[in-house]
Amino acid sequence: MNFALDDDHRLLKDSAQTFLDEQISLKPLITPGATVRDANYADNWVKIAQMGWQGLLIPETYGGAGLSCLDLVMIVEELGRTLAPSPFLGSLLGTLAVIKGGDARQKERVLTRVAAGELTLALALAEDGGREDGPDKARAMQVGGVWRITGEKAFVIDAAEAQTLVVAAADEGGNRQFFLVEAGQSQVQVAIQPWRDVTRQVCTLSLDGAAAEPLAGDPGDVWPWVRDRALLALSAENAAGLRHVLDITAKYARERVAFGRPIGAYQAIKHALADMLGQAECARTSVLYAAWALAQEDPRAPLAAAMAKAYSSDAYVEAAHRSIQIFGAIGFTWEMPNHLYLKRARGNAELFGAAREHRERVIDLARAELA
Amino acid sequence: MNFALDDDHRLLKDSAQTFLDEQISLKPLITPGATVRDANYADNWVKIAQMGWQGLLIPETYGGAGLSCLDLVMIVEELGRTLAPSPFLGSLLGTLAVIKGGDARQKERVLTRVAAGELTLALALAEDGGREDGPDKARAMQVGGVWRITGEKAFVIDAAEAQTLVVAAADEGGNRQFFLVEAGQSQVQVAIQPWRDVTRQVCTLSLDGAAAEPLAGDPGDVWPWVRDRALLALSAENAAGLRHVLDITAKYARERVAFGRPIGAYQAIKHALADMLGQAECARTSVLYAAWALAQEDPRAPLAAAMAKAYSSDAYVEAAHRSIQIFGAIGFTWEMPNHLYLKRARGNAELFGAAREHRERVIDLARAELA
Amino acid sequence: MDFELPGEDDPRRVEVRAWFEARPRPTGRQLAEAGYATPHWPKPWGLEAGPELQLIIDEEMKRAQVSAPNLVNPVAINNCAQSLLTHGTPAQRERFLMPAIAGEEIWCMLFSEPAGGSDLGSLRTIARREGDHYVVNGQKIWTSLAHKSKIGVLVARTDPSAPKHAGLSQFLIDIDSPGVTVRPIIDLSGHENEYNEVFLQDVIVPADRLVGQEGEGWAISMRQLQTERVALSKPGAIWGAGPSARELVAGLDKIGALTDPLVRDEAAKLYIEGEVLRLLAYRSLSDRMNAKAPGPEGAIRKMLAAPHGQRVVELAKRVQGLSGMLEAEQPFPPTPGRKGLYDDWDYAFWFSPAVTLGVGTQEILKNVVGERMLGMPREYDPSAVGPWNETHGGTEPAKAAAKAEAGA
Amino acid sequence: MDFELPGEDDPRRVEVRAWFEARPRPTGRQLAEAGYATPHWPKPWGLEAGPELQLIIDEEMKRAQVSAPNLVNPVAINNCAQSLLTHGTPAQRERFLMPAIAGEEIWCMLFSEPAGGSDLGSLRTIARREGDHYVVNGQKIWTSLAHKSKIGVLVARTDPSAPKHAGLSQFLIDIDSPGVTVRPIIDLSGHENEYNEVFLQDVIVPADRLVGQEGEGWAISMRQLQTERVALSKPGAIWGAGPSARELVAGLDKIGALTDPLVRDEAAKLYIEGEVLRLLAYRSLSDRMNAKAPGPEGAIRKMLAAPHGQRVVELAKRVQGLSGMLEAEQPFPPTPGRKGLYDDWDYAFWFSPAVTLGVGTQEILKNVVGERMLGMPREYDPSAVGPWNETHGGTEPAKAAAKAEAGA
Repeated sequence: MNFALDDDHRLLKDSAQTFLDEQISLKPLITPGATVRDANYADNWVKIAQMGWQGLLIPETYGGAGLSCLDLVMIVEELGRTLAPSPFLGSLLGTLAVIKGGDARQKERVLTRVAAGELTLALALAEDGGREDGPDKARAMQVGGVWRITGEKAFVIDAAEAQTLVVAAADEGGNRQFFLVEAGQSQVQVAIQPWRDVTRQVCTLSLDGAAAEPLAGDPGDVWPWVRDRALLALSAENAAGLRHVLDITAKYARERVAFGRPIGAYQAIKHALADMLGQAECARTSVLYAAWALAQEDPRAPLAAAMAKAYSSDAYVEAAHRSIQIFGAIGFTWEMPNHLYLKRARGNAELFGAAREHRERVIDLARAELA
Repeated sequence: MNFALDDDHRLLKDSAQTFLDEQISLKPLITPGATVRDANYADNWVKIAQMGWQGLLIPETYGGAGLSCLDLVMIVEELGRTLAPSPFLGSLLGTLAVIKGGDARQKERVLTRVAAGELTLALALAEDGGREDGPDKARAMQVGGVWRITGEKAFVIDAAEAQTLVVAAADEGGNRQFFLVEAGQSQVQVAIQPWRDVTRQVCTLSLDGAAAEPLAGDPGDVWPWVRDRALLALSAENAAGLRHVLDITAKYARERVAFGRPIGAYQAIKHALADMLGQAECARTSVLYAAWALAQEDPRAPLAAAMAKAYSSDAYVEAAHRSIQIFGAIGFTWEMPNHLYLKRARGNAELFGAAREHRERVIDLARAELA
Repeated sequence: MDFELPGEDDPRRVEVRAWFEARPRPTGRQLAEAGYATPHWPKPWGLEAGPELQLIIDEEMKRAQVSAPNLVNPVAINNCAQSLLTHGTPAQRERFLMPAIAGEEIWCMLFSEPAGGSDLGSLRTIARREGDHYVVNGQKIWTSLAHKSKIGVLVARTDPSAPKHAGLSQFLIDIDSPGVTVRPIIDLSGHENEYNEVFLQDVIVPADRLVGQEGEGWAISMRQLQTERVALSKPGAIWGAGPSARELVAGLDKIGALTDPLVRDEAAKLYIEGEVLRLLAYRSLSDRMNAKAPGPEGAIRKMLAAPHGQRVVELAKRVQGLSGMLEAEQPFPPTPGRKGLYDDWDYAFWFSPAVTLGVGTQEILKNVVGERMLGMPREYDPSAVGPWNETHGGTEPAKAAAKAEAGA
Repeated sequence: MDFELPGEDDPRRVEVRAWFEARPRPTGRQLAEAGYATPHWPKPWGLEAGPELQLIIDEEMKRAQVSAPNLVNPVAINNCAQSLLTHGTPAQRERFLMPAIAGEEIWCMLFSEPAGGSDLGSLRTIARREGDHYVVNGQKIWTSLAHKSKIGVLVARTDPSAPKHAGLSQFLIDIDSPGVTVRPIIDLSGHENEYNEVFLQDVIVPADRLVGQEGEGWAISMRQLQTERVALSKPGAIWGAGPSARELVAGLDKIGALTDPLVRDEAAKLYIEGEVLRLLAYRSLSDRMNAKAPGPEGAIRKMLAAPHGQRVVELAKRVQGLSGMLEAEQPFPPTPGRKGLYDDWDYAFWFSPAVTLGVGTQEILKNVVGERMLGMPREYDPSAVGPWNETHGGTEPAKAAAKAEAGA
């Protein structure tokens, strides 16, 4: 048994940290009136592509790094700490769908270009109801041997940056299937939604008979596999964001003086920070365990991923709110970064299912475990 | 509009306070190994009977004081503050049932003797399932013109002190009816249950064809009327107990020194006490409002009573637990009174429905109000 | 004991109602001259009205759809102007009171500073006496209405060598004076609310604008901050305004969310808290009616109401799911006739972190409650003794510092 | 990174298992001589075992159903005896160590005092040197196992004129000495647990029972209290023992309570916390395996585990409804093979207020976490400077005071 990170994990994390601290800044977003359009999405993505993170999980056969979920967490934690805006998550989700659902030909065609930084993907699951797990009102049907999708998708992460979209739609049988859809065609309209977290792009898709190519794999296998990894990625963002919020707040509490003492000397603040540290430790532990279980394809992995998402999103929201309370009124202004973390926390809490929905799953999975 | 207590209310409260502080002591109960049998139930009841509290709500026509629910609260608050052990509550519940359900003849026969201190009542509602609102497995049937009840009742407050029991049982139609049952007859067995709150007697009844006299009134009217007043009485105990727990804990925090300062100087303690005060204020306000609404027979009374019970029982349990935390390990020993308040709070939280059940009712009643 | 409010047939109500029926659209000046702007004040400005009459006037004004003077000019009417009754010169009363209560000159409070936060007494704005005037330099923050104001109530340090609280004085300054710059603050919702930063650079303030004596600034300001107007403060989520738990339950009911047992239970808790807070407000009103002096119960009420309000808007936001993250998306159909800034559920949610910060942080309120109502020992403030310019030497303006610290 | 424990085929495990198979009922002395009582100690008492071997020995002992020496004599083996390795004289090691780790002489800790509470350093028990011995007078409280003990580890004040922490010394006293009275404490559940008050009246302690030097008592005691044994601490509700969230969920499932959505959600929260706490325990174990010195994470774990445990037993109690108020009434059918004191759900509930008090109150733990792990300023202790007999003059023994205060 060994909880310590291996050296290559640490190396990966350190390089990501240095890169992000040097290359990516939130300055343009803490200017009042800033929107996700000011987030330098494109430039940041170019820089990140040079780091090769887009190919992290892609098998080496397709030009990727062929790394594991644990390696992924090292990168995503740093992205979550810095809130570095880029289509990394959106493209990752699309990539996961193709890794699990694509046949050799599709993988060859799509993944090699993703790994090479020539292609960005996105994954369209939810619709206006806002549930990633369906049902899909968007319909896919074959017209003269060609599949065509008509319908509206929503809350699609980073769709405006993607050239190829992986779209979940209902086939004639009403069953969810995954399709590759070229974003460039005129039957596809992408619009950015006014998502409160301006560090993250979230879009609607309008598909009006858009040409689509079904992924070969069994859709019933694709969704849970992708979901668990999406939950891991969001949880890693949560745990690292929570830790960062704690760090800036603790620093502030050590230095900010009121009534002749640093505010961290007052138990109301000191104990709140202690609680935040407890939550940070728990969140990170749950993430590392889920990452390990997924990397092992351990049967406990779905339970571990659900636990990580349920725990980390509640804790992150609470900590981000506490940090504003401890900073005081100044932390409530747009010029301070605190609100960006609160909004990331709130958004992540809703993406891929709210904490209480995952607790429902935890109970079911736990009962199976205990039985 | 006037929230202030009238002088006669204050007078009543002050006299109750003086009487209880002088006449009733918890000393025998804070000796390890003490049980409710050590609580001087009988002696205390004799003293209380001299104060005439048993006749508080009984109409003057039957020799009672004919006072209102607001007056009742003045007395019950003091009983809740001191935890003074006596069959006051049990006899009150039985009295309420007769006031609402008895015909003139029954009232004349029963209430006059209660008011005179010659008769103690109790009200048997719950069975082993532990719900006061039924259903009743105990069956009542007429045998040769005489009603006889067979079955087991449980959690009957103060039954061992009562000469006449008011028993809820199902008639041939399976509907709840209320009956007067003489405790003395051989077909009635009363046993004291090992209730954790040793300041309160809780009993089981075994009825084996016990002779019974039905109350004349419509049972459908009796139960909700009695329930709302029972909820008021329990809530008044809760609010006053909570306030007392706050007072002894605040006093301790002002005087107990650790690390060179009274522990009340530390925000962890200071703020916990502030929260307790907030809860104490809310609990008392909800009780006074419910008392006023019941005294007016205001249509909002059932909502007010449900709110008071739901709020005050959660707050009391939390405060009683906090007081042990603030007293520290010493507050965890049997020799200190803190645990008696924790146990009263826990018991009251379950009697006549847990907080969450009343919240269910609050939502239904509130929706009606708002519609 | 009686939980009902003064009735329809109350003669006082009848009289007030008649006045408003005679004047469908009264000017602020008319209201002020009738004594309806500050009924609790002495003549000629008020009616020496007791709390019950004040309440009736409030209600009748609402009924007549006349915007209440204390909402038009809150700082003057709710907090500051009355100080002139006790500390002002006859000339100051003559010059300032009527325009203030008539809403012709809006006032704002120049109290808080970036480096000060809850520790108002440590403020750094300096007013240096030069002959017949003062020269003011410094920075203020969280000034409501500064952009609409004519008059600023300024607390500044006139004696840096005195202990922090002793060296302060209060002035009434003209916001349009040279050297005064007002900059709006954008909160995390992206909205421009009514808050501003105010920069004061070599601002000339005539000596006759001093309120009371030099060194009385702290005492006067504290009294102004603690003044609690008699009013039926609504249990709205945002400092009494905005949606209440009642509206939450009604809204959840409309969208069918109450069928969810977890939402039901949470909503019921909030509904109960909301109703109790309503009763607590009634009670303090009733205490005034019984001529009880206002105590620190106001602190308890806010201590309870602020986090309650946050939970109310938070549950509404949570039931929206993903859609709740979209700007201006509302959880419920709007409540008819509710058009206030905070009646927007979405804005109220994003604004809500402020309610445990503004008007006394939650931590300070709990200190007040614990110390003044339960007799806990006061917090020890090493910076309260000795000359301010020694105890408050080196520190940087907090905002810049904070930004740096936050790595922004 | 790897979350699995040392395997069945691990050669070290094989060897240890063989030893136990050869000795089905080993005596404490046999275990001690084999080094299995204190494997992490140097020879001749231990095996200089690393954490992984310690873990294997723990597990194999459990498997062989041999009661672990550290449970038989916890104070000696988990906390105090090892101090003799560094501070003890050769004679003391010879006299005390083997009987202690063999479980032949049970030890108890005479540390806490009624008036001291969390402020251990203020303790009032005095040890006055007289020739070749000390005379001890005072009172101790919360002494586990005192009634079963032969040896008491006493912290007493040898220099009342030194500052509170500087004047303390540690002794190994015989509990059967004249003047030692042990009185059990009954907790609020009515049970007699293992806690006692110990009264010390003119107790004679030979000078050779002093551990280390006079004045080293504080440093030695702190190290003993902070020693965290390498172990897979279970996430049981009561200091790691007793029912865990897993058993809660299993129990709720058995009685059908999980069909209730509110119970489901609460149970799921607790299950997740419980699993994470389990992992945190693994992690600190793994840190030791990587030779990381034990830090204050122990404080974080307890800060999280104690209220978690209270919530676990509280939910179990709540689902019982009225029946839960009946003594010894259990919420679930008992878990087979769980017979510990705290495995009684009902007792665990009534005992649970103690878990945020004992072994460091929740407030103290949060100070430790905030100060030692996040660099917050230390609490200011005015009584830490100056001679103890001046800083700690007047106060009464707390218990009597407390009783009076509580109006009991």
